Amino acid sequence: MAEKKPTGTVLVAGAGISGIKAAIELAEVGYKVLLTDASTQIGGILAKLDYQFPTDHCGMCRMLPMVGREYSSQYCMRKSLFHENIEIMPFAEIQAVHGDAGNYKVDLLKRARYVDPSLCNELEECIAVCPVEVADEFNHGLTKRRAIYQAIPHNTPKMLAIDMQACTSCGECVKVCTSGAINLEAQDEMETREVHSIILASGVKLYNTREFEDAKSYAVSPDVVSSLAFERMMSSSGSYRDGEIKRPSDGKPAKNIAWIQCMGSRNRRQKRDYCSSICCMFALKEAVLAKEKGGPGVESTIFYMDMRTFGKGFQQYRDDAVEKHGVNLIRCRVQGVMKKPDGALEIRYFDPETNEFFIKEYDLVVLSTGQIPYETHKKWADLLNVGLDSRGLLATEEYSKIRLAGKPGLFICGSLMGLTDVSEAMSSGIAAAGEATKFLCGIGADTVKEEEIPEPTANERELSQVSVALCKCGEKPGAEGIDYALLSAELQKYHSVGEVQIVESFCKDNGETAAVDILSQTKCNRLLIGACQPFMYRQNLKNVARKAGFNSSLVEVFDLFGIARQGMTQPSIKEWTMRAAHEVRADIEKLNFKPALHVSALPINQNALVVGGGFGGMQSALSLAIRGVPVHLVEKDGQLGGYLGNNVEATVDGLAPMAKAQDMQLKVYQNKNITVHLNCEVESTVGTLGSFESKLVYKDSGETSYLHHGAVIMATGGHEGATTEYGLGTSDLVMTQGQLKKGLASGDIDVSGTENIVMIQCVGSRQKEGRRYCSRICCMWAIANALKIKEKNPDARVFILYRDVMTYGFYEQYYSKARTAGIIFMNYSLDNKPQMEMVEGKPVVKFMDTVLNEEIELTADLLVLSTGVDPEESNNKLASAFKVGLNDDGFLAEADSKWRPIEFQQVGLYLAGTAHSPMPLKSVIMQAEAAAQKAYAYLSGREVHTAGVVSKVKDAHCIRCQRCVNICPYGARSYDDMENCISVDPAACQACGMCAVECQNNAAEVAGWTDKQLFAVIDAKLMDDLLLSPVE
Amino acid sequence: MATFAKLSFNKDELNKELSGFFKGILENGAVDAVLAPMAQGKKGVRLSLVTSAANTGAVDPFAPVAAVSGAKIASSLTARPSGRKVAMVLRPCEIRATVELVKLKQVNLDDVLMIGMDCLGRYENTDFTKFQEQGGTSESFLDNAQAGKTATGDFDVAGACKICEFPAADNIDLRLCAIGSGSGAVHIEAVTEKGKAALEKSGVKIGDAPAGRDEAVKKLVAVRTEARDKKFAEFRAETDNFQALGEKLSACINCYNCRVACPVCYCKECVFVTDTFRHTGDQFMMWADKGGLLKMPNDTMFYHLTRITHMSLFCVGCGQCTSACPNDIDLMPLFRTSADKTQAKFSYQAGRSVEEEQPMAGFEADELFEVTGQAK
Amino acid sequence: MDLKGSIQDLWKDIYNTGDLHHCFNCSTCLSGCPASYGDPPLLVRNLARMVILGLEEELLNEDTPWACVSCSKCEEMCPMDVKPFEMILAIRQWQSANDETRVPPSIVEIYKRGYTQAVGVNTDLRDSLGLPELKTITNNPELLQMFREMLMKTPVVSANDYMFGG
Amino acid sequence: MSEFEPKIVAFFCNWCTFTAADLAGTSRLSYPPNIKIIRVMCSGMVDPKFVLKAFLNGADGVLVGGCWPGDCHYINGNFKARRRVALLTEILKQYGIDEERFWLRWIAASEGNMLKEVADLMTAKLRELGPSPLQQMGQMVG
Repeated sequence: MAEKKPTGTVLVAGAGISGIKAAIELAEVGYKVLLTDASTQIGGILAKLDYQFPTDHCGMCRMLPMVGREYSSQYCMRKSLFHENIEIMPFAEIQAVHGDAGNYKVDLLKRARYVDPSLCNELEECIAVCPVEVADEFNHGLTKRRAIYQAIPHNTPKMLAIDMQACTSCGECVKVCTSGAINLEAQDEMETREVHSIILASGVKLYNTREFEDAKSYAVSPDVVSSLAFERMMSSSGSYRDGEIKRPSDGKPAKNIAWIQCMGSRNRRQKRDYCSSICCMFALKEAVLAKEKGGPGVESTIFYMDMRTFGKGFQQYRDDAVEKHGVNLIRCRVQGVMKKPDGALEIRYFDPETNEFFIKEYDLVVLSTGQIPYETHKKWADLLNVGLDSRGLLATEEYSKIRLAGKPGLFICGSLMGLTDVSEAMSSGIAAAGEATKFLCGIGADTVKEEEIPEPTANERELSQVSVALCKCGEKPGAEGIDYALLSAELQKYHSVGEVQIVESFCKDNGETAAVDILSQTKCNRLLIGACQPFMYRQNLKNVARKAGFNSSLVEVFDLFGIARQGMTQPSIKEWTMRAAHEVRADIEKLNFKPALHVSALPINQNALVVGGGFGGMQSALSLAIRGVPVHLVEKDGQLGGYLGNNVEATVDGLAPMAKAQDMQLKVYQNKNITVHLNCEVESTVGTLGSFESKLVYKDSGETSYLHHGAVIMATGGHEGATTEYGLGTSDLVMTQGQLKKGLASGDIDVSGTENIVMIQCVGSRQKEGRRYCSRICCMWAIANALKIKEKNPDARVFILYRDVMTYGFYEQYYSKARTAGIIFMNYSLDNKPQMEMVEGKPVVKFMDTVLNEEIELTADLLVLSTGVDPEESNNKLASAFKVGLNDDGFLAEADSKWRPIEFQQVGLYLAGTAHSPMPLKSVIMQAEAAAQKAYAYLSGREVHTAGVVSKVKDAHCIRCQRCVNICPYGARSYDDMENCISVDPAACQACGMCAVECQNNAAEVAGWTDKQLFAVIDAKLMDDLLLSPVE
Repeated sequence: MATFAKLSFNKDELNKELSGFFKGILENGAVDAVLAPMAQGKKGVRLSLVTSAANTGAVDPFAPVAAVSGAKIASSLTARPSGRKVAMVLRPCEIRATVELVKLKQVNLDDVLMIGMDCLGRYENTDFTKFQEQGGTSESFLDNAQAGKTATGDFDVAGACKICEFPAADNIDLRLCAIGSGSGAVHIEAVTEKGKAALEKSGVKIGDAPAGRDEAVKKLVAVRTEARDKKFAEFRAETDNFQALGEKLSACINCYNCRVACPVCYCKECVFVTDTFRHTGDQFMMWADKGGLLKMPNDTMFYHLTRITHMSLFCVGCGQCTSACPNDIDLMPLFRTSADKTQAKFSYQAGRSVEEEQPMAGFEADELFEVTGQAK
Repeated sequence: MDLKGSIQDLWKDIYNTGDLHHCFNCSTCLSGCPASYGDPPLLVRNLARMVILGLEEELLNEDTPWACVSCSKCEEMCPMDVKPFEMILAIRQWQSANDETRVPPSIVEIYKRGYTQAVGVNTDLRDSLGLPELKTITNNPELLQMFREMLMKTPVVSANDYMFGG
Repeated sequence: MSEFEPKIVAFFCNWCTFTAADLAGTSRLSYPPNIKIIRVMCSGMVDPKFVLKAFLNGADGVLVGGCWPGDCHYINGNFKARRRVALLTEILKQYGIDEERFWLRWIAASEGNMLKEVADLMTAKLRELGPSPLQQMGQMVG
């Protein structure tokens, strides 16, 4: 008998969003994940952010897998995370790691919380009696907390802990705790776990002005806060109230607010010659929000050096911030903040627009504090016995941001790669999960096999009768608040209720068997379970119900304790019980009228189609192929490699795209799972989710073929943009950066005798007409070319005329390198663009130097233009074939710009690389890995299950007006011309119910959300004859 | 420049003259069939579908009656098209309803030659019988009505017609003009190229435009608009609360005839007769318990209000709802006053253009900020 | 200004350190500089740019380096560690070396007024904090006279006494 | 009139507003029990029939809560909801139910405080306005 394969287990160290994303992606494939975090809670930085770019609202739940949407509100990520394959271990630190790839033993120090969450009844009486008050670090000291506290106020279930440093051990909390959850004598514990692979997602430390050397110049008052603290000032669970931003020192409204960028970043003096990447967008968002949330008259001013709006949609956001919201941007790094006797904060600055000095007073100053990566990296390097690179960062493989060099099975993601925005945190989390999955596949680790409990069929003709089962919840004394006998008697009065059962405990092991016994005996055909924390136990409870013979769609769970408590302060047991009886009526009625739902499984074709043979395409194809997925790689040109692989010999960070592309091509052609289609484009696609049929057209021969596939990754890439500005094409002395790069590499362009080389950045970019976006790579390209020129001819003078130098993150070092090499960077503004005229055959560039405030004239021997990156035109055809969107700039529009950057609204469709937006090579490869992982997870499911809650067509009522087809946001509905009927793709339908509203005679209906159910719920809600008493 | 043909006729020969035209377009292959109001023997005029040129003799397009909205017939004929060309002779309100039905994919105009007639109003079906019994003809009606005398004895044209500001049809290929054509003549106007081709094929003689027509139409519209506004103001004042609305609807027996007759209530089966509204005894008892009593059949106001939400944006004001009510509830002003508000809200006008998107089918990100009162 | 006439390697003559080229014109040196209150203001950032661009003539004519009061704030706060104060000293040296007769205008200023920088900037603030009024040369003409006599004894002033007339 | 406690039926989008209500609960921001929350998947799912039903069954006010523009979890359901609310308001207004009794508000998941504000405000407004014109008819108006 073959040895049973072990279940793949991964430790994800760090439960910020990238770690959570990695954990979810692994858990969805079926691996076991241990998710640890050093803090008492999960959520990382994002737990503090109520508002996220670009819509400025919270969207964390969008990172959840797209299943079980009906219940997803219970999964609000701000509260917590629940997945059967994820074990969450907060407040735990990794002490030591032994063993090697595929066989790690990790010593974890589990810090004592002093409150056992499994016993805690969450009444929080302990908090009320705690006499110790200290500053609440979650709110950056803006509010106070007790020594016994809940770190993140909105976390559910509550996870209290005692801050032993503050605790006086007075024992008051122990006295009031009726559940014995508090143990002041608790000790830290050590635990050793065995895992196959480790993903580091710890994030990095952030610069703290009070801790570092700038404190004396900037942090001169409590009204100078960090950008994260400002987020808490804007949050209703922080200090934001009554539509005012209150300054910490005296609670007065802050009207004039300044942001100072690059605190602790881009600072050679402090040995931090890097950019923290996210602070510019962070400050822009905060500045806009301040104006929106702070009431009328709020002025937002940002002092910056370069406004680094390099990502997708960033430039648009910046333009809106300035033009629509009136945020002031001033290019000046200020020397400090002075506190005036009246508490006002004075800043003196030089405004390059007017060339004058100003002294202004502010109520509040926000410091955009960046990352402090070295400590964290050093700590991991020591723990894992891996090397640091020359910068002092964990060394990753040359072309990967994820794989630690020379350490298979060890990966990093999120802000350990350098501070990342949400989108990149998501991509990197998925990519890290992808790398771990590849690794686990490689060592033969298995996935968790789900125990299939057969679904009992429902007899739909039976009259409905609801059985209510109430969980007494065993030992949790909180349940004492309900009089079960009374509740049971009240519920029995409802006509729809057949029986009321009381179960000791559903969630305990023996409780489950007992529950199954009780439930099997009922004559009812619908079951409503009242228990605590339904979002945690829903799946389990449904399984219990199935075992007892209920069709799971006819089983609902409600929060017995939460439901009654809302709006009641200090209710008597009777009041509480009566309220519960009343509140649950709506759930009973909704279930009473609920039809049985049927889930069907559609097989997924196991082929993957990858469109685009550049780095993104090749990487995703290879990544899938080595996991055994048959891949068809379609490339519109005659060879693989894409723009980068065929045109660029070297990048500024020392990569060699052309050589790498050769290497990858070889691997692609050698892999028997990959079929390459050259000179080929996808013409059109038919079919439904899981089973597409794409028509491929071969350009040379005009032949067509049809390909069946289950998933598609769109990696169409891009190419260098074109321009008619600055005489490009009219003189040999004017060229693009791409042309220069090629010419320098081939030797066709000789710079040995060249005196002056002028480069103009952002030609046709970041402006209303033309490319509205930043192409992200041009600054790096210009720097690479300039350095190359300096290498060949140190006497050449290179001038780079720029608007903002976009060397974000650790690319900053190349900007520094360029300056020290004598390359001269001169700033120009969009309303004063450089002008060029040919004088005696040479381009003469004139522009206004914003430093000297003088018109400068440069006679160039070479004029080099950064013309940006354009998307491929084939995106249009692809988008219409797969019914996905394009943004205004012609790039593919992902499902959600922050939380779902790799996928489209419909499952099975993914994107990677420059098809998404321009990005550097390593980011392309990371996204490709992520897309491959998403596709792999999808394909390995073998079947796509339609949600039971899905829109239906009652054909007898349908008049084929097709309004539902028109209104469906997912293209899930279509009119079948041949059959003359409306059909619904059940896998594409997300049950939003818009069709049901649009259809006037209810021919379109969402099963589980029918009018009949909703009517009954409305009836129940309005049957309230209890005396209402307002609770303030 | 529109093309006109003048049809002069001797007394009692209007329909004979018109039938010549319809005969012509059928015989000469401009269309394969004609849908037009036709006399049913001596009593009654109904839309009929004629495929044989020999049978066009009974046409009576200007008969002041529309027992069933022609839009519904247009839908029956073209929702699942025959592939044959049909000329449809319809009233302006019917055409406007047809335009809405096109957008709702219930009418397909590809093979339709749309002929709109000038409408001076219609009698209720039973009144028309009386009208005929009293010797009334289309000719006499046209003459009297143009002189402002629509009433005959104790009956008058439908309330909807009196306040209808669309006596002339749009979105058509050909127009049968009576207003301002003078006594003893009607005109046929070709509005589109398609209409012109048909007119030429019919064999009638091309001539001049009726001189006083535009002025006459304008005057009529002004009179009706004024009447409309007066009616709206009256009705709104009468029903400015639910109590009053309830009283208006007190005779309603939930027969749903109003929605059967409504040309833009296009559902196969009204949701109010589906399972969604088949309540259980328990539910009735529960509702009765609430206030101590429950009117039966119930859901009356629910039905009418729901109908308003469903059709007010499409309402063309034809008044078929009032005509259809077996208990003489004058429903037309109820729907028209709401339609007036809702269509104005979305700058929409039912029946104006096939190109105009129905408001509930779309949205703009930057609109209606007043609804939430929240910025951004 | 046409950069044709600029001297690429001028910085080597003036301030031959790698530090200078780190400058990215962030304006930190400007925003808190006490000499930037003067007229014309001392704009340290601009001097750095002029050195880097090699604007020899313009730099020679630049008097503002002499307005520096050596507070060293720019030195302390410069994120790129350009050491601007050292650069200013270097510019002064280079100017003097290139023009032996050069009399720093700040000395003329000092001779005439007793100060180069307005030292009464924070009088309101001092007052509000209850600090005593500063004893400055502005409100003490006798001291100014003494000061002038002392200055007249230094070689750079006595050799060019025509410039200090009056 | 001071005895009058309005009943408000609140249709809250599953993703944003319902979660905000939950957050308000866990953040101990208590909102008046006058608000009877009904969870729907999307504000775009709120059928005018639901609103009519609520008023006819004796609700004094109806509140629809959805995600902010751009944040709809179903891409654009909230925009469609806005048009429907505008339509229905036009209709109901004639009979005495205007925008003071029928609200649509955008409330994001993190805006527990805004939920409380809206709930407080609407309750106060309706206390001032008194019972719905349909309530005044004294019985179930179906």
